[in-house]
Amino acid sequence: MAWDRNQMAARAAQELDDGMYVNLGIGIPTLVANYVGDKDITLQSENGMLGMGPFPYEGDEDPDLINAGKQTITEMDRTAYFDSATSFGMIRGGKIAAAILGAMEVSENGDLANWMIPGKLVKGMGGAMDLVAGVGKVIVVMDHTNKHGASKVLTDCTLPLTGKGVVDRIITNLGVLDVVAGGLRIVECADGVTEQELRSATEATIVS
Amino acid sequence: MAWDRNQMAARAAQELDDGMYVNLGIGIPTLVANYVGDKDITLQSENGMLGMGPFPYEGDEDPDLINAGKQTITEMDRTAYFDSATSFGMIRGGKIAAAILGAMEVSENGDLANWMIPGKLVKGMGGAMDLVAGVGKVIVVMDHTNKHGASKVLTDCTLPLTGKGVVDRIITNLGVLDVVAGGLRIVECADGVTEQELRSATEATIVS
Amino acid sequence: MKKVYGSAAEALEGLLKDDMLIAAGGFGLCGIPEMLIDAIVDSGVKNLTVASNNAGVDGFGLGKLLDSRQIKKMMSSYVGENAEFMRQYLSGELELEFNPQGTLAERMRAGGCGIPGFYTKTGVGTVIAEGKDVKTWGDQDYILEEGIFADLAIVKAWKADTTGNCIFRKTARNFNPPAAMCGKICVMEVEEIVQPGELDPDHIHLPGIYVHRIVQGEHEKRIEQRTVRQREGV
Amino acid sequence: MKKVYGSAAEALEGLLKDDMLIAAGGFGLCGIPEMLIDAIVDSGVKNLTVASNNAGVDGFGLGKLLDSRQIKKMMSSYVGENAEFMRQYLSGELELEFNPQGTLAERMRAGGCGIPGFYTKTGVGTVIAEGKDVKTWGDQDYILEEGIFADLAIVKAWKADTTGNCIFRKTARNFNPPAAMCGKICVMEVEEIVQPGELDPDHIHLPGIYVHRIVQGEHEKRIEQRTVRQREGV
Repeated sequence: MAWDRNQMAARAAQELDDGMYVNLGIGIPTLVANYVGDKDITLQSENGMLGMGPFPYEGDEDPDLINAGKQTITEMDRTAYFDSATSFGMIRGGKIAAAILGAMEVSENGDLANWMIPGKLVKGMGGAMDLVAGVGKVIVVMDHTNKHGASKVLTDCTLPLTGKGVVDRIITNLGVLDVVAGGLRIVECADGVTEQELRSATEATIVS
Repeated sequence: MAWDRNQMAARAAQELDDGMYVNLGIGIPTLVANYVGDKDITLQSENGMLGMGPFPYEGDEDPDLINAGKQTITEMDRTAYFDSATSFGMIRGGKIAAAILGAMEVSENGDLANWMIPGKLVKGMGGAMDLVAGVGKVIVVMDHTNKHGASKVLTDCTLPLTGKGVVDRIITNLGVLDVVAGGLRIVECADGVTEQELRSATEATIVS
Repeated sequence: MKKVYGSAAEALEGLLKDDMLIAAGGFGLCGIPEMLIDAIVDSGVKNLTVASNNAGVDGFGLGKLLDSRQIKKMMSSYVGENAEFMRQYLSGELELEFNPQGTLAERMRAGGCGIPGFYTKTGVGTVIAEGKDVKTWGDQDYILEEGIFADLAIVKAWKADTTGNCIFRKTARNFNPPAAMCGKICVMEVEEIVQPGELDPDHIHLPGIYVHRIVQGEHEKRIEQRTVRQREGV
Repeated sequence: MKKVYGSAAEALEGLLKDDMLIAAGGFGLCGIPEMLIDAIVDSGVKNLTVASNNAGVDGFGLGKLLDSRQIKKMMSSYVGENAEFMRQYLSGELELEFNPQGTLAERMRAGGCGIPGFYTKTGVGTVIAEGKDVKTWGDQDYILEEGIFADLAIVKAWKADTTGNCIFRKTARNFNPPAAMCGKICVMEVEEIVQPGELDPDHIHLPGIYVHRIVQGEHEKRIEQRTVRQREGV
């Protein structure tokens, strides 16, 4: 037993409080929006929008209105548009309270790798390096292990970094860990996962 | 004989070409606007406006619409407003073709002093340092000598500088001089002023 | 998330402390946060450093905070309109850090955008460059200027919606957006609060993410230099 | 001063030369200068360096300039949507300088604002920081990034007046203002040209001082990822 994608997204949504401006990455993080309930959360899309609404109804797609994943979206009552320099100014300036992002690897000192696998096609970091460097809190949501069963929560990242010492909290299918002095601290285990299972799936140092 | 304030302003207006965006300083430079004729000139006010119009009719003053001298003004068809960071971005970025400014002293290598007299009340440089550093061409309009008859066109400035090597052209009551390699070059003498008179009123080196 | 407060004093509650750095919007007396300045006078907070292009005039705008001796230091580009300012400065009661106007505006924007330093040629070869790092690109020297990170920003807009999205009017925009950006907390006073959706999302000058508290009220909007022209034929 | 041209080719006349640096607006296929890209393809100019967040898709947008082998180097943050790009890059035919998206946008704005360099913590500790100057504020390292000064900017707005004042629509604004700012010359294509006075001076996103030539035309505005939701009850 462990959390599925939607349960991970629901757990990540618990990190968000009323009034927060939040950036959600592609993949599982996108699902977080489905679980914020009646919390007053404003979503940023780093291509120049605060107050990102849901996908449009068929026929209402607007080519001038897309999110950072290039998907057609809609606006809301609170929406504001701005240019890319302003958008990343607010990201770099710490105005975005939290980013929830996917990852390939996270290390025990909060290093994050999520943009490049050497020898494979490199697509680019997009806005990921800016987000992890700038936002108030970086929350990673990912599977705890790769498809070969190897831990993605490591002593040191093996892939090129997106940011060094930037991750605050890791939410995986097995549980929740915080980056603290000396390593990771277990915050909670996923439903049906024992602390022993979480520890044995984790390469990184877990402190008390 | 020599040029009066209005003749100096008229001469300065000849420096302006169709399509130019221009910043005019306080004093004689302000009068330049009266002499641009039908040339298509857009005036910048560095507090956040392009397309500065004339003073309002009495009763039409708007406290939200002032120029850099804090005077009430009006807008035009072409007007655009922006914030101070953007305004000085376009100044520093060389988008303003020319600034016409007053001066206390100019030196033969283009140094400009127009903001501070040590021992006297210091009011501040406002936007003058940004303008002289950033705009395409700096044109100084001033009296050639001070009230004691001493030259204001000097080998070296004696007052604290507004900018170093920034002046391109000097228009005074006695004539027009360009800053060139090695000193100043006489472009023309004012009506009724001989080259000898201009030279003797100038402390700075005049080349050929 | 409630951002709208009933008065300037309420909007500032818990935010003021001695020795803090406040960034203020406005140019001259245009677009200044009149209500918030009055409330700061009433609060009695002391030893303020204020980053503001100007220092108001005697008895109005930031001049009130000078009269009440609550300001320790000003970071400004031009302070010529204020006799009390000059008296305090010349007597050594008030510190003054002159910034070229564009450098001041960019330093505020930089602070708000997470940029601790940037290079500019403004001020090179002048007293402004003294003690600052220099770097050369091509044959031009540039000096390093630092971002301003204010504890509090006090700004004034024309209209804001309840989420803080706001618009300014004409040249009253001036330093307000960069000042708002560089504040850890930004309190904004406006002439009118509207509901979300009443401002076109393409027309918003400053998104609500920069604005933490909003108060609506009457503004004197004093004119500093009333200049007019004659109507033809009158 | 005439800024309005009859066609994209006319608007670019005399501005294109081999080996030049072009900054292009747009994000993905949203807000890209379609007409100007087509005209640059037709011009046959070679060895271009293009600063643009993305590289279009195969056969559309900047992808056309890749197909025609006119681009020598891209400065981008994400190029994942273009197979021909990847082919040329992996075969060594195309140079690629990756920039974090916010760094790219800020580098463009900086160039346009006369700022040759600024410090950012984006990319510290990553491959992006290699070879760059580092400076420390507090206990945080920052790297020096340089302004982009482009020979030419090609951008797309929604509406412009004949003096070049313009407005963008929704997220099609994106990189267009910073790209326009950093161009020594900026050519802009729009959906509609209006007369001065038709745009509210408070609504203008980019003043005409940044825009040297304007051309109006039809835009395909292709959608890259068409995502929709189901109508309830359907």
